[in-house]
Amino acid sequence: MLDVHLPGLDLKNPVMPASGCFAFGAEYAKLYDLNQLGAIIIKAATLEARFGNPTPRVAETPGGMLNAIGLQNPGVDQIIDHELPRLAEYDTPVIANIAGSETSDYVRTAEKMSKDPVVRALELNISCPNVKHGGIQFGTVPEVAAELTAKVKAVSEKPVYVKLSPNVTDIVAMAQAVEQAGADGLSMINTLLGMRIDLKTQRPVLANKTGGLSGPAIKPIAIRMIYEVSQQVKIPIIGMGGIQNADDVIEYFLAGASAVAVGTANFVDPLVCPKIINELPGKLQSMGVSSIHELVGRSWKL
Amino acid sequence: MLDVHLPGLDLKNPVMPASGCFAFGAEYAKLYDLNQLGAIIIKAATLEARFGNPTPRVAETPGGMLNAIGLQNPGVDQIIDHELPRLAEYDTPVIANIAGSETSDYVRTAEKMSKDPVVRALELNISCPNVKHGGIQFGTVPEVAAELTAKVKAVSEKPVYVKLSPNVTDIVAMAQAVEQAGADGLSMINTLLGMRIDLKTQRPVLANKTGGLSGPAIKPIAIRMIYEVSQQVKIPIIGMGGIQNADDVIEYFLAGASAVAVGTANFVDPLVCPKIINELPGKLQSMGVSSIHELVGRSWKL
Amino acid sequence: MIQEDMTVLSHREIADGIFELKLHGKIPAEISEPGQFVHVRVGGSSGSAAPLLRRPISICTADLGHQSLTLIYRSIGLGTELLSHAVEGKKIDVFGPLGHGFPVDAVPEGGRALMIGGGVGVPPLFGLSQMLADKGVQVTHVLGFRSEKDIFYENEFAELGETIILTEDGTNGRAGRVTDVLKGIDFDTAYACGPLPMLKAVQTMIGEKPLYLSMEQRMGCGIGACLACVVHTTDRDDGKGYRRVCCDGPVFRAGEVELC
Amino acid sequence: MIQEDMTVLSHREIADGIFELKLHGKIPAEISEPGQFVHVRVGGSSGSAAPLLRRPISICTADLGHQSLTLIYRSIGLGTELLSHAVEGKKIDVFGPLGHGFPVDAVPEGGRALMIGGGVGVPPLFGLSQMLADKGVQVTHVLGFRSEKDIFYENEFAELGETIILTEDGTNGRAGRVTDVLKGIDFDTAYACGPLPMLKAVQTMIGEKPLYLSMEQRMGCGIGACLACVVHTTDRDDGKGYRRVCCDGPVFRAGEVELC
Ligand SMILES: Cc1cc2nc3c(=O)[nH]c(=O)nc-3n(C[C@H](O)[C@H](O)[C@H](O)COP(=O)(O)OP(=O)(O)OC[C@H]3O[C@@H](n4cnc5c(N)ncnc54)[C@H](O)[C@@H]3O)c2cc1C
Ligand SMILES: Cc1cc2nc3c(=O)[nH]c(=O)nc-3n(C[C@H](O)[C@H](O)[C@H](O)COP(=O)(O)OP(=O)(O)OC[C@H]3O[C@@H](n4cnc5c(N)ncnc54)[C@H](O)[C@@H]3O)c2cc1C
Ligand SMILES: Cc1cc2nc3c(=O)[nH]c(=O)nc-3n(C[C@H](O)[C@H](O)[C@H](O)COP(=O)(O)O)c2cc1C
Ligand SMILES: Cc1cc2nc3c(=O)[nH]c(=O)nc-3n(C[C@H](O)[C@H](O)[C@H](O)COP(=O)(O)O)c2cc1C
Ligand code: FES
Ligand code: FES
Repeated sequence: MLDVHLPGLDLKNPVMPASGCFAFGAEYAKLYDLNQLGAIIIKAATLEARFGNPTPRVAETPGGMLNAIGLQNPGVDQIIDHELPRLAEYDTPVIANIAGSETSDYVRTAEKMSKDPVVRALELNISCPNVKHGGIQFGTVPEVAAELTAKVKAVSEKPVYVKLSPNVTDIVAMAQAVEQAGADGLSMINTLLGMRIDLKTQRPVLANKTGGLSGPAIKPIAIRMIYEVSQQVKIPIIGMGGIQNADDVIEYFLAGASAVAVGTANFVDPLVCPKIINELPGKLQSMGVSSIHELVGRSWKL
Repeated sequence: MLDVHLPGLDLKNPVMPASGCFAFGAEYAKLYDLNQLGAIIIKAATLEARFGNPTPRVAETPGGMLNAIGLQNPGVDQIIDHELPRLAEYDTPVIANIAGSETSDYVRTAEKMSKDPVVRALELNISCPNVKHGGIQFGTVPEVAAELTAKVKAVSEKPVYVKLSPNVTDIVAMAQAVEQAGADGLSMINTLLGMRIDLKTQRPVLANKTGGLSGPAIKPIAIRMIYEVSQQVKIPIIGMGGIQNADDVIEYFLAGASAVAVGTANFVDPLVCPKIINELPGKLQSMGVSSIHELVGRSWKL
Repeated sequence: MIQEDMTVLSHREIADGIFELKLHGKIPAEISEPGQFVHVRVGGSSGSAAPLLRRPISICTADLGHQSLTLIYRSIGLGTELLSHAVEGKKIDVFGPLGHGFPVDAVPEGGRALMIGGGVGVPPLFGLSQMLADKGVQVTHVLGFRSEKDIFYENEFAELGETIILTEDGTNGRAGRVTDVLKGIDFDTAYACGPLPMLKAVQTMIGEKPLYLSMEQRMGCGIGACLACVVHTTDRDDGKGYRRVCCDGPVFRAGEVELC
Repeated sequence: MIQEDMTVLSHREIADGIFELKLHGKIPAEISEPGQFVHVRVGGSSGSAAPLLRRPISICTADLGHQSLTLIYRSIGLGTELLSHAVEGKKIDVFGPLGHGFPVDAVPEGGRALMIGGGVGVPPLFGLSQMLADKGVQVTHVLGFRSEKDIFYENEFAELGETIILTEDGTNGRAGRVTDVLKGIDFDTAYACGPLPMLKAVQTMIGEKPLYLSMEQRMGCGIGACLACVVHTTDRDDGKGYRRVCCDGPVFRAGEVELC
């Protein structure tokens, strides 16, 4: 009923923690069995270790939060040596999110990561708004995104899902460009660029000044973008942005997503992923749906 | 303490209802004296009367709402004949929001509207996401926006504030383009394009499918955009997006706004505008600020 | 039309998921007609962002002497579910009274009025019926519910006049819909409130006689400023071509606006 | 580490804007050290969107027998203000215990411990002091507050050992800051919790002797997954180069991480 089958990913259910909101699983593994999850999208990996941005790195906003972690991670080699072996113990597929400042960083990171047997797919993060060089550019110009996608596809031994930035005028053009460049799927959406100013200090709350807006506040934007893109591309979409419960998951499927990721909600309720997975069958039953796959894009197919 | 002076607008305070959220003032005039307001931005006027979109036209979202009114209005002539005379009774300046499908519509509407003595400034709505033709295009391509601005400036007898759409990759480029084309000021931001799907009908809640997202949810995006733009242009900015109280107003000033508009919050609390205006002096006093103008852009000037 | 924090006098579940909420404050004194509504903000504790918008609920009855009014609502979604947790003594942010209600004078002296209600469209008819009965009008009520468990105020209505209860599943009263029983009833003026399909069917059946309908639409402001709640007029030559349910309505004379 | 809806046993204002909240549930049984914290979700009624994130609050004391714990917090912003309205019997969504607390064994048998607290940094030191006093350690407390109205638990601390109260404005106890009185005090191990400038000053004054500091950082997850709460290690050769306040801390041995 809940199983979904996407390039490289045979998932027992379509719910996975979003990149950067679950690290490499070790912390949440203390709270529940990670085998319950459809998949795990791990924290962005870069070629070299990065410390990221100074703190404060998070700020709350109405119905959402801003983050400017800045791609902190131990580097691809450390991740392969120290984090992935632990995840090999689970029968939950791992999707590796990869990021970089230069095309060559992305390509080398993708190459290494895609060779690891634990990794079933790559999520190409062309959209992280919190890094100074590269990053954002890759995510806002269709040609640049397409070129990067093609180069990563050329070296990757696993399917590549391109994670799109919502901070663009024309999301459909971005999606079509990376589809034509060979992307196997899309992840939508990354965070929206935002800011909060502290009235006491009179300066931005985040040390990095701007940060990425996530959480329920952005859900209508994500739904709209997936609704638009899913009608114009043939590759599947992993939907994300503000998902908090099973109803939200169904809304994403109706819009056109074929799987979903849950980010910020993990911080609000650490057990949210298994809770959603447990709620879904009942919801589908009450809708008279025998497989969640039937719901994909129904809002525009009907 | 609260007075602000912008092109065409000498305001006793910087708080005004946002376009489309206050119609032409008659309804809220039953609740309080409109003379309390800094200014009034009236509902978008088009050359001909429009009925707008079918209903439902609004939907609630976490921390925000979607609307797809679709520029319903009686047309510029009716507004000049039947709505503006009533507003002439107040000593509160009127800003006329104008919209259109073609450049020629905008130009003729602007010309007529700017001649009315009650109108002190025009707000050029190049960003309404809810009209099928024109509209959105004007708001997302810098050259197109600049051309429209120049043509409207050529006929307008009053200063022109260009209202920017947040649905763009590069808001600074948009702002600079219209500044160079002669805009006297900017209004930021209009709504973000969003969607909500009804789980019962499995279709978009809005008859128009997509709508404009407003309310507290979008405040961090507006603040970020104003922070960025105010550092790159010399013309003043009327800030808006999710303002609910005096603290929000101060946050907008710190980001770089020189005045603010309150939209959605009028629906939540019909008395919100006078409440904010009454709260502001105390807030400024506690910050040791003698004129609100001192706060403009402090978050990046400090 | 004022906005105030009203105090909860009592709150109880009177049918399955249907609540009767009595509130105390200054708004009752402002009410001019039965069928007006209030716009309620729920869960609006300081800084809370959701639900953002107010919820329109019809005024069921108002008691000027006690400065109180009664609302009857179904807990059906985010806002009404939150509202259902309100406890006695708590304050609730209410804006009203809003809109135009049922014209009480549309029934001739000593005449007969027919009230047709469906589900949570029934509450405003109770206040209307009270006022009509008070002025000596003979009232008949035809009230449709889905099932026995959804019925409320049966006795209260019966005290005012003849009351025909229908349930769709036949678990109480007659089985069927309100339109099944209208044929035989004699009246001068009819008033209806309920789901759109019911209003349409009633309008078709009533034909020539005066009929007033209370409409629903998704709302923003509730006072006529945002144009969220418009309906087309049937008269294509009407100057405006539309009406706002929140302030021109929610009650319209049958035929004034399109039912869709 | 569990997430549960704890029941409010009692809730009272014990100083100006400072509240003592006793909660009942299963979390107390999981506590391993004083100085751990809980992550509290406030105003989280169904579907409510704000405040979205949880708020970290130190555990002041825990009572295993009564399955209860005590929090002391200052109402200072959106979340804590909402929390201050919680009433007896109400449920509150709590996640914890989280992080590593103060090492109780860092004081030698029969030794002397010095506790230095500032403002709402004082609460976790009370639980720590109770445990130390229980094992026969001689405890001294140096507690700084802004003004007389901000002082709480003065008597409770005095019952455990010598207690020096300071206020910045001299309205109670000695006028001045905690660092003004540290010179003369003899101790084996010191523990500190309070604002960053205080921690820095204390670290400088204490010098060589063992000192443990409890840090604050803005948090996302509270369990080590989001990397919101990192601090640099002082040791540039440290393998990771950073610590997470939420799970590696909040208590660190002085010198382990940068105070900035
Ligand atoms: C003039 C008027 C009078 C009404 N009187 C009553 C009454 O006396 N008793 C009663 O039970 N209900 C009444 N309703 C319907 C009531 O407003 C909705 O049931 C309620 O708004 C649902 O809110 P929710 O948050 O529980 O549902 P949700 O579905 O979560 O609401 C989401 C949004 O849709 C709007 N919405 C949902 N359903 C309706 C609806 N039917 N009409 C208008 N807006 C809707 C909500 O206001 C909200 O903005 C009336 C509606 C109108 C327009
Ligand atoms: C480990 C730890 C233990 C703490 N123990 C206590 C305690 O025992 N008593 C007490 O009164 N306070 C304590 N604090 C501080 C407390 O977390 C903040 O006062 C509280 O989060 C403020 O929330 P707010 O919504 O009222 O303020 P707002 O300013 O509205 O909060 C906005 C956001 O900033 C965060 N934030 C604001 N101030 C702080 C802060 N000082 N530290 C971390 N995050 C902050 C909030 O959590 C929230 O995400 C502790 C903080 C940490 C990190
Ligand atoms: C703290 C935090 C860290 C994140 N780190 C990453 C990251 O490393 N790579 C990435 O592609 N997205 C990252 N994201 C974005 C999320 O994966 C997700 O796309 C976004 O938050 C929207 O989903 P949500 O609203 O459910 O959080 C991060 C988000 C948050 C809140
Ligand atoms: C119901 C509604 C109608 C609106 N109509 C217009 C309009 O006619 N012209 C315009 O420029 N903006 C219009 N807007 C956008 C607002 O003026 C404002 O830019 C936006 O809502 C953000 O502010 P807020 O979050 O305070 O609502 C409308 C917004 C709403 C909610
Ligand atoms: S709800 Fe705004 S005009 Fe009716
Ligand atoms: S708060 Fe998430 S790692 Fe510490």
